[in-house]
Amino acid sequence: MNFEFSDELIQLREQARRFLADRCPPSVPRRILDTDEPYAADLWRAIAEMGWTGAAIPEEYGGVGLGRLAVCVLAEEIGRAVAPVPFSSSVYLATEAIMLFGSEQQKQTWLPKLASGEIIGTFALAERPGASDPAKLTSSVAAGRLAGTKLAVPDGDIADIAVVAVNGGDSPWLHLVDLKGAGVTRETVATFDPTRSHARIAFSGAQAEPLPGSKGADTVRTLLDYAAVPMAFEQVGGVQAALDMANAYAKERYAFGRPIGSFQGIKHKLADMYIQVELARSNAYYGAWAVHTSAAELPIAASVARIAACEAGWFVTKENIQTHGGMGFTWQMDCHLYYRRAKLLRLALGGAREWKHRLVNELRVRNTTDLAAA
Amino acid sequence: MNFEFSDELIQLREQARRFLADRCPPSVPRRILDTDEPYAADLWRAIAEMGWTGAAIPEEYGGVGLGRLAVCVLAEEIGRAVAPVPFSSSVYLATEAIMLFGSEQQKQTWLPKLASGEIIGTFALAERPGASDPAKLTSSVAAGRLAGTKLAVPDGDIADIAVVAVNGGDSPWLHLVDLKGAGVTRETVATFDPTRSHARIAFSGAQAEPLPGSKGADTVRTLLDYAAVPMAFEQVGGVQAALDMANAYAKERYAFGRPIGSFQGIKHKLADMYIQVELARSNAYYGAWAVHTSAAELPIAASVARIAACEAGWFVTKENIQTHGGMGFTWQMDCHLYYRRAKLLRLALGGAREWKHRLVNELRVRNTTDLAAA
Amino acid sequence: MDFEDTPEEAAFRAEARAFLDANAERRKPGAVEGYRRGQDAPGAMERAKDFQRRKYEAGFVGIHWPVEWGGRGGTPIQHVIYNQEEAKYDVLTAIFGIGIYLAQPTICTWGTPEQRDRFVKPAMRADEVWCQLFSEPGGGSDLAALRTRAEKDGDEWVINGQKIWNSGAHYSDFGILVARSNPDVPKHEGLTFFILDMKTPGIEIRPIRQVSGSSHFNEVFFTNVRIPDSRRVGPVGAGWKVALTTLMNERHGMRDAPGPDVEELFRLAQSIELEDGPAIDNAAVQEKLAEFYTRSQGLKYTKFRGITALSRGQTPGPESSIIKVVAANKLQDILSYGLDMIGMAGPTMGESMPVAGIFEEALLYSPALRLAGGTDEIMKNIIAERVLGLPQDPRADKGLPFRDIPTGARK
Amino acid sequence: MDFEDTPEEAAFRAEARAFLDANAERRKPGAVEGYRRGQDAPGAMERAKDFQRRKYEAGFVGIHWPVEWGGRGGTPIQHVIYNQEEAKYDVLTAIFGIGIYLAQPTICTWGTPEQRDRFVKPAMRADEVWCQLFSEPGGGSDLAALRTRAEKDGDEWVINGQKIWNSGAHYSDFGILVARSNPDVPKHEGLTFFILDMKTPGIEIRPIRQVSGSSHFNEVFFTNVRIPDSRRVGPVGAGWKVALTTLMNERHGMRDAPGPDVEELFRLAQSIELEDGPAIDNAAVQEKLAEFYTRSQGLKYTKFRGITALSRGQTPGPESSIIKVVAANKLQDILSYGLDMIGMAGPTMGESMPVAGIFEEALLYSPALRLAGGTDEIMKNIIAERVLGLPQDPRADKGLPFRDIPTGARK
Repeated sequence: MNFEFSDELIQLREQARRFLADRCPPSVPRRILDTDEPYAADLWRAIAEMGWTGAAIPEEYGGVGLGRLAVCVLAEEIGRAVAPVPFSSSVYLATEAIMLFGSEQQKQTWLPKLASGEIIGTFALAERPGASDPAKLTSSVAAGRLAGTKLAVPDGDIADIAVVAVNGGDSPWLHLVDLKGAGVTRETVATFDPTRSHARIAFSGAQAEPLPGSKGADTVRTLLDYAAVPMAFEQVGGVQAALDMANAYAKERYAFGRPIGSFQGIKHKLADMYIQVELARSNAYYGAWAVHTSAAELPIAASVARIAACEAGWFVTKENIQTHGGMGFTWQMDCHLYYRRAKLLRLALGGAREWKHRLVNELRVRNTTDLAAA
Repeated sequence: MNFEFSDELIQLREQARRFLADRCPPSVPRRILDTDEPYAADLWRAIAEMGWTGAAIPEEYGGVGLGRLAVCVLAEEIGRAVAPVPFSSSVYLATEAIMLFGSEQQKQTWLPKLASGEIIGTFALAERPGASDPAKLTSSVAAGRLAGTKLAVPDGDIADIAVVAVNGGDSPWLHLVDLKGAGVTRETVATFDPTRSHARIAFSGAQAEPLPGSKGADTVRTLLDYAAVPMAFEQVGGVQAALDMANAYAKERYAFGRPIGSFQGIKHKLADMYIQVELARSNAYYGAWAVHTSAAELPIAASVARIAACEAGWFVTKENIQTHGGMGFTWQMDCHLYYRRAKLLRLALGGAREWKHRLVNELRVRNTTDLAAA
Repeated sequence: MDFEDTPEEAAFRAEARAFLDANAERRKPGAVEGYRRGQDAPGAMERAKDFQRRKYEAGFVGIHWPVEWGGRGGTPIQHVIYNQEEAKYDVLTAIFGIGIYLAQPTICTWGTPEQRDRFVKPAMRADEVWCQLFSEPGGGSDLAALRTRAEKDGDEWVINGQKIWNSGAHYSDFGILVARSNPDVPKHEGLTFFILDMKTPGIEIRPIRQVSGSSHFNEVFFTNVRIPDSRRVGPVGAGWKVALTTLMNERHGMRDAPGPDVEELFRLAQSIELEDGPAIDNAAVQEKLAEFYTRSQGLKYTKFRGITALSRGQTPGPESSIIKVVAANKLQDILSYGLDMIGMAGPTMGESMPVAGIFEEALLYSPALRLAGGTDEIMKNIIAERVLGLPQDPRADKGLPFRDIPTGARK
Repeated sequence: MDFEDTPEEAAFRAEARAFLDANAERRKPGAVEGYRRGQDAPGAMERAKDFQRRKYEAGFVGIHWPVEWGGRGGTPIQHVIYNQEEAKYDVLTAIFGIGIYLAQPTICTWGTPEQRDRFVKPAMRADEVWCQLFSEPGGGSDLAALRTRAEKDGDEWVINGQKIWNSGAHYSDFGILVARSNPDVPKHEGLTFFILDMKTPGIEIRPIRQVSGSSHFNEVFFTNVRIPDSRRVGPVGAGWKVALTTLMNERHGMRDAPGPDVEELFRLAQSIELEDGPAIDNAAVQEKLAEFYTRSQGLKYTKFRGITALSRGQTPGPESSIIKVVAANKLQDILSYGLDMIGMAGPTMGESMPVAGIFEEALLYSPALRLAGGTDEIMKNIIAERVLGLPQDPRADKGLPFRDIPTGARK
C-alpha cells in the first residue's frame, strides 16, 4: 500500500507552498477584498508561468502532464493561501470538462490556451436557489445557440470561456461558450467572499459548441465528481491554515495569567478541529486515488472527500474565529478570510446536503458488502 | 403570565420527592434489575395508596381529581427515582385512553379500579420494528374478537388490561382487552432496561371492547400526544438526577491534585448537560400547559416536549457515565440505571425521529406566522 | 399555569400599548429587517432621542427603578411587559441602554448623591448619551486584566491607555471607564471606576472594521486625559466591585441572537426546490426544522419561566444564563443550514436572495454573537461555577501583583 | 498512490494466508458476532493457546521484533499485513496481547537479560498468560496517582493495596504491576515496576460487574503479597518511566470500536419501514448514513496513511491519535440512531432483533469504549499537547510529595 503522494509531488507541494508564501501572503486576498480588483491578475500570471494551470493537461496539448494528483497537491496550497485566483473554475472545472468530454479538435484548440493561462475558463450550472440537479436545468441549446440564465457563476465576470450545463436531452449537456461573444450579458454579483468574483450570466442566443462526450445528465455529475476532489484539497488547505492560526494564537495569547491554549475549553476545541482536518485530509487522499485512477468508485470517493471537507471547512473556520475571541471578529485579523472562503467552497459545487444524497444513491447501487469500513 | 405549577402542585412535588427518596432509593430499581421480580409491587401499592394512580381521574370515577398537571409533577419524581413501576403504562396511557375515548359506562367500570391501583393497565401499539404508524397496523377486530401480535408492550406481562390499537377502519381504533382472558398469550421479553418489564402479546380471538370515541387513526396519535407530556416530565426527572449525580461526582473526585470538576473539559460538559436539561424542562412546561388546557397546540407542544426530552435523555445520561470515568461503567454505580431508562423512555412512544416528523407536519398545517419563536 | 396577564398586568399592558400606538409605528408583520441596525440611517438619532423623551415623560423609562432614582417604582414584570410591547414597534431605543441600564444603576448604587442628581435624569431622557469603556485589546475574557492607567495628580486623575469594543463613543456625551490605579496589588484590587466626559481633550476614537465590513465598535485611545476626582465612582481601588454592578446589569439584559430563526428557515424551505421536490417535503430538512424549532421553543419557554419568576417577585433562576450561548450557536447552525439549502447560488448577498438575503448577511455578523458579552467558553464557566457550583480553574494570577502576572510575549 | 502491496509485501501476505488457511477457519461473510468476546466459551482458552503455539512456531508472533527478543526481525508493515489477514479468520488471540505486546517489550527494554530469557518466549507461545495491574479505583485518568504500596523487606518487596480494571487475572500466570515505593517524593518519582507471579499468596481477585451485566474486568486486592527483588523491572523509583513503555505500546495498539457500523446501519435501514416507506428511502436516514459513512471512511483512510508511513519505514504520524476517540463516539451515535429507527420495539434484546440485535447489545457496552485506554478527555489532551504542542494544564500536584497531594474527602 502506498497511500501518499510521490516524492516528486511532495516536492511540488513544497515548492508551491514556498511560492505562495512569498507571492500570496494574506495581504493579497485582502487587496482583492478591499478594492474593485476582481482577482489577483499578477498572481494568476505567475501561477500560469509556473505551469500550474496546465499541470494535469497532457504535454501534447501544451500542458505539463503531471496528472490530476498534481492538481490536488497544488489545490491544497491554493486553499492554504486563500489565493484570489480562478484556479478551481479554470482548472478543476473548465479544463477538466474539455479533457473528459471534448473532441480532439476542442482539446487542441482550448487546452493549450488554458494551460498557458492565456484564457480563463469557468463552469456555469446553477439556475435557481436550491439543489442544482442537472435533470432540472432549463437552459437549452437550439441550432448552436444557447438560451438561459446562470446564477452566481464563480469567476464568471473574469472568465473568457465557460462550460455551460444545459438540459441536453439526447444531445450533449455541456457546451463551450465564448463569454466575450454576442448574446452574453454578465453582471457581477456581490457575495460574502469578495476575494473570488462571481457573476450572473444571461445567455440569449450565444454561440455554443457542444462537448461531444457529455451526453446525458450524468456527465454533469461526473464533471462535479472530478472537480470535487481537488476542491476538497483546496478546502483541506484552508482548514489546515485556520487550525495553524488558531493554534499559534492559543499559545501566544494570555488570559488569567496563562496561555489560553492551556485551558481545556480551548485545548479540546483545537483537538476537535484537528480531528476534522485529519478526517477530511484522509478522505481527500482517497478521492485523489480515485481521480488518479479514474476508478469506478469515483462517485463515492468524491462524495466522501467533499462531505468531509465541507464539514471541516465550516467547523474549523468558525471555531478559529471563536478561539481568537473578539479579535477574531475584526477585519484586521485574517480569520475571516478563511471563514468566508470555506463557506464559499462549501457551496461552490452544491452544498454538503446534495453530496450526501448522491453518496447514498451511489452506495445503494453497489453491493452493501462493499461498505465494510474498517 | 404564570408559567409555573401552582403552590398546591409544588407541594405535591415535594411530598412525592420525599416519599420516593424514602421508598424508592436506587436499591429498589436495583432489586428489580437483579432478580426475577418484574416490578416493585410493594412500591406500586404504596403509590396507589397515595392516590397517584388516580391523580388525574375525576372524583366521580374514584380519582383524586387533581388533573393532568398533577400527573406531570408526579411523573418527574417517578423519573428522578427511576421507579420500577408501571406508572406510565397505567396512568399516562391506559387511564388516559379511557378518559379520552371511553364510554360513560367504561369510565365507571375501569377508572375506579385504575385509580385504586387494583388493576394495572397498559397500551399495545407496535407490531414490527420501525415507525409505529397507526395507519399501517394489521391487528384487527371482527365481531368483538381481536387478532394480532404486539411487540415489546411495556409492563405487558404484569398488566391486567390493555388498550390495544388496531386498524379500525371506520370503527374505533382502540380496544380494551382483559389480558387474563382467553385468546391472549403473553411472553416476557428481555430488554436493555430490566427495571421495566416488557412482553410480546399475541391475541387470537381475544374479547375486545371498543373505546367508542377512538374513531380514526388520529385518535391513536392524540393518545400518544397526551402521554408524551407526562413522559417528558418523567424523562426530565431522570436527566436532572443524572446531572445532579455527575455534578456531585465532579466535585468529590480528585485527579491531578484537584477536583475533576475544576477542569474545563468536565465543566463545559456539565454546562452542556445543564443546558439540555433546562431546554427540556421548559418545553415540558409548555406541554403541561397544553395538556392541562387541551389546547389546539397540543400536537405541537407534545412533540416539542418529547423531542427535547429525548435529546436530553440520551446526551445527559451517557455523559454522566463519561463524567464518572471507568467507575461510571460499573454495575455498582447508579449511572447505568439512568442510562438504560433514558433510552427506554426515548423509544417508548416512538423515537425522537417519529416525533420530528409529526411536529413538522403539524407546523405545516398552521399559518407559519405562528412559528415566531421569540 | 397559563399565559395570561393578571388583571394588574393587563391594565399596565394596555397603558403601554396606548402610549406606543400614539407615539410609534407598528412593525410590519413578517419583516425580517427588524434586527438590522438602524442608528446609521439619516435623522435616526434625532428621532430616537425624541421618542425617548416622550417615553420618559410617560413614565416608561426606569419602570422598575425606585422613585428616588427617578424611576416609576414599578415591578420588574412591568418592565418586561413594556419591552414585549415596544418590540412590536419600529423604535430605536437600544442605543440609550448603556446609559440607562448600565451606567445609571452603577452610579446610583456606588456614586455620590451629587453624581446621581447630575446624571440620572439626563440619561433617562436621552439628553445625554453614554458609552462603556471597559474592554481592552490584551484583556478579552480576562476583563480585570485591563492596563489603562489612572494616575492621581492633585485633584485630578490622568488616564493613559486604550479601550476596545466601544459602542457609540463618537456620539456619546459620557462614558463609564475602569482603569488601573495601582499595578502593585493583585489585579482585582487595583482598579478605579470613573465617569468620563467624552469631550475631554486627549481622547481619540477609531472605528474597528468588523468581518461584516461595517464598524459598530471603536477603539478609544487616551493620552493624558484628565478626570476630576469628583467624577470617581466608589472608592479608589474598588473599581472591580463597582464594575461588577455594571456587568450584572449587562448580563441580565442578555438577549436572543437576532437574525434568521426557524420561521425564516421554514419560509426558505417552502420556497426552494431540492433534487426530490420542495425542500419542505424533504425528510432531512424536516428533521432539521423540527430540531431547530424545538431549540427555539426551549429558549422561548425558558424566558417565560424567568418572566414568571419576576412576575412572582422572585429573582429569575439561573436558567436565563443559558439563553445567550444557546441562541448564538443556534443562529450559526440555522444560517449555515439555510445557506446549504440555497446551494450554489448561496454566496450572493442582497435583498433579491431568498428571505431577503438574511442568511448570507447573518454569516458575516453571527460569529460576534458567540463572543460579545462573554464568549461561549466564559458563559459555560459561569454556568458551571455559579449555577452548578463547580470549583474555579486554578488561577495562575492569584494573589500576584498585577505587574508580575504572566502575559506572554506581549505587554 | 495505490492500494497494492509491494512484491515483498504480497509474498509475505501469501505466506500469512497459507498459514491461516491451514490452521484456522475463515469468518463467515456478513457475520456480526466477530467482535463478541469468545474467551468464555467452553474450551476456548485451550483452542486459543493451541493456535498461538502454532502461530509462534510459524514465526508470526513478534513479527517486527528484533531477533534477539525472540522476534522475526521483520518490519512493522509485515506485522500490519499479518493482522489484516488474521482478522478475516475466527481466532482468539487478543487475550495474549497483554503478555506479548505490553509486558514483553517493557521487560525487553528495561529488564535484565535473565528476565528476558525467562519470560519472553513462554509469553509468545502462550505457555504463560499475562495481565496488567496498573489502574486503581482512586486514580482513573491520573494513573500516576496510584496508592498501592511496595515496601522493601530484605530481598523482597511487600505489596499492599488494590488494583482495578484488570483483565484476565483469574486465568493469568503473571502480571505487570506498578506500585508506590516512596510516598515522600513527587508522584512520578516514587513508583517501582514489578513482575508478579499471580499464584503468590495474598492476592484476591473479584470480578467487576459491568453495565452490560458481564464481568470482563476484576478488582485485585493485595495483602502482604511478597515479590522477590529479582522480579523488579528497572530501577527503584523509575516505575513511571518503565510503565510509559507499556502505555506507549498500549496506545499504539489502539483499535476501532467494535460493534454496529455503517454497514449494519445500512442493513437495518434496508429492513425497516418508516412512516413513509422503507427507511433507506427516507432522506433524513440517507443523510445520517452519508455522515456516518464519511466518518468511517475518514478513519479507514487515516489508518491507511499510518500504514503507508510504516510501509515506508517511518513512524506513523500523530493522525493515529484520533482513531480511538472518533471510533468510540461514532459507535455511540450509530447505535443510538439505529435504536431510534427500530422504534418502540427497540428495547428488546436478542438475536431475533434486526441485524441480530447488535444495536441493543452495543448500547450496553459502548460507554466503556470512550473510557478504557484513555477517556475522550485524556485523548483530546494528548492531541492538544503532543500533536498541537499546546501547553499543559497547570499542575496542582506539581513537585508536591505524593502524600501531600490533595485528594478530596477520599483517601
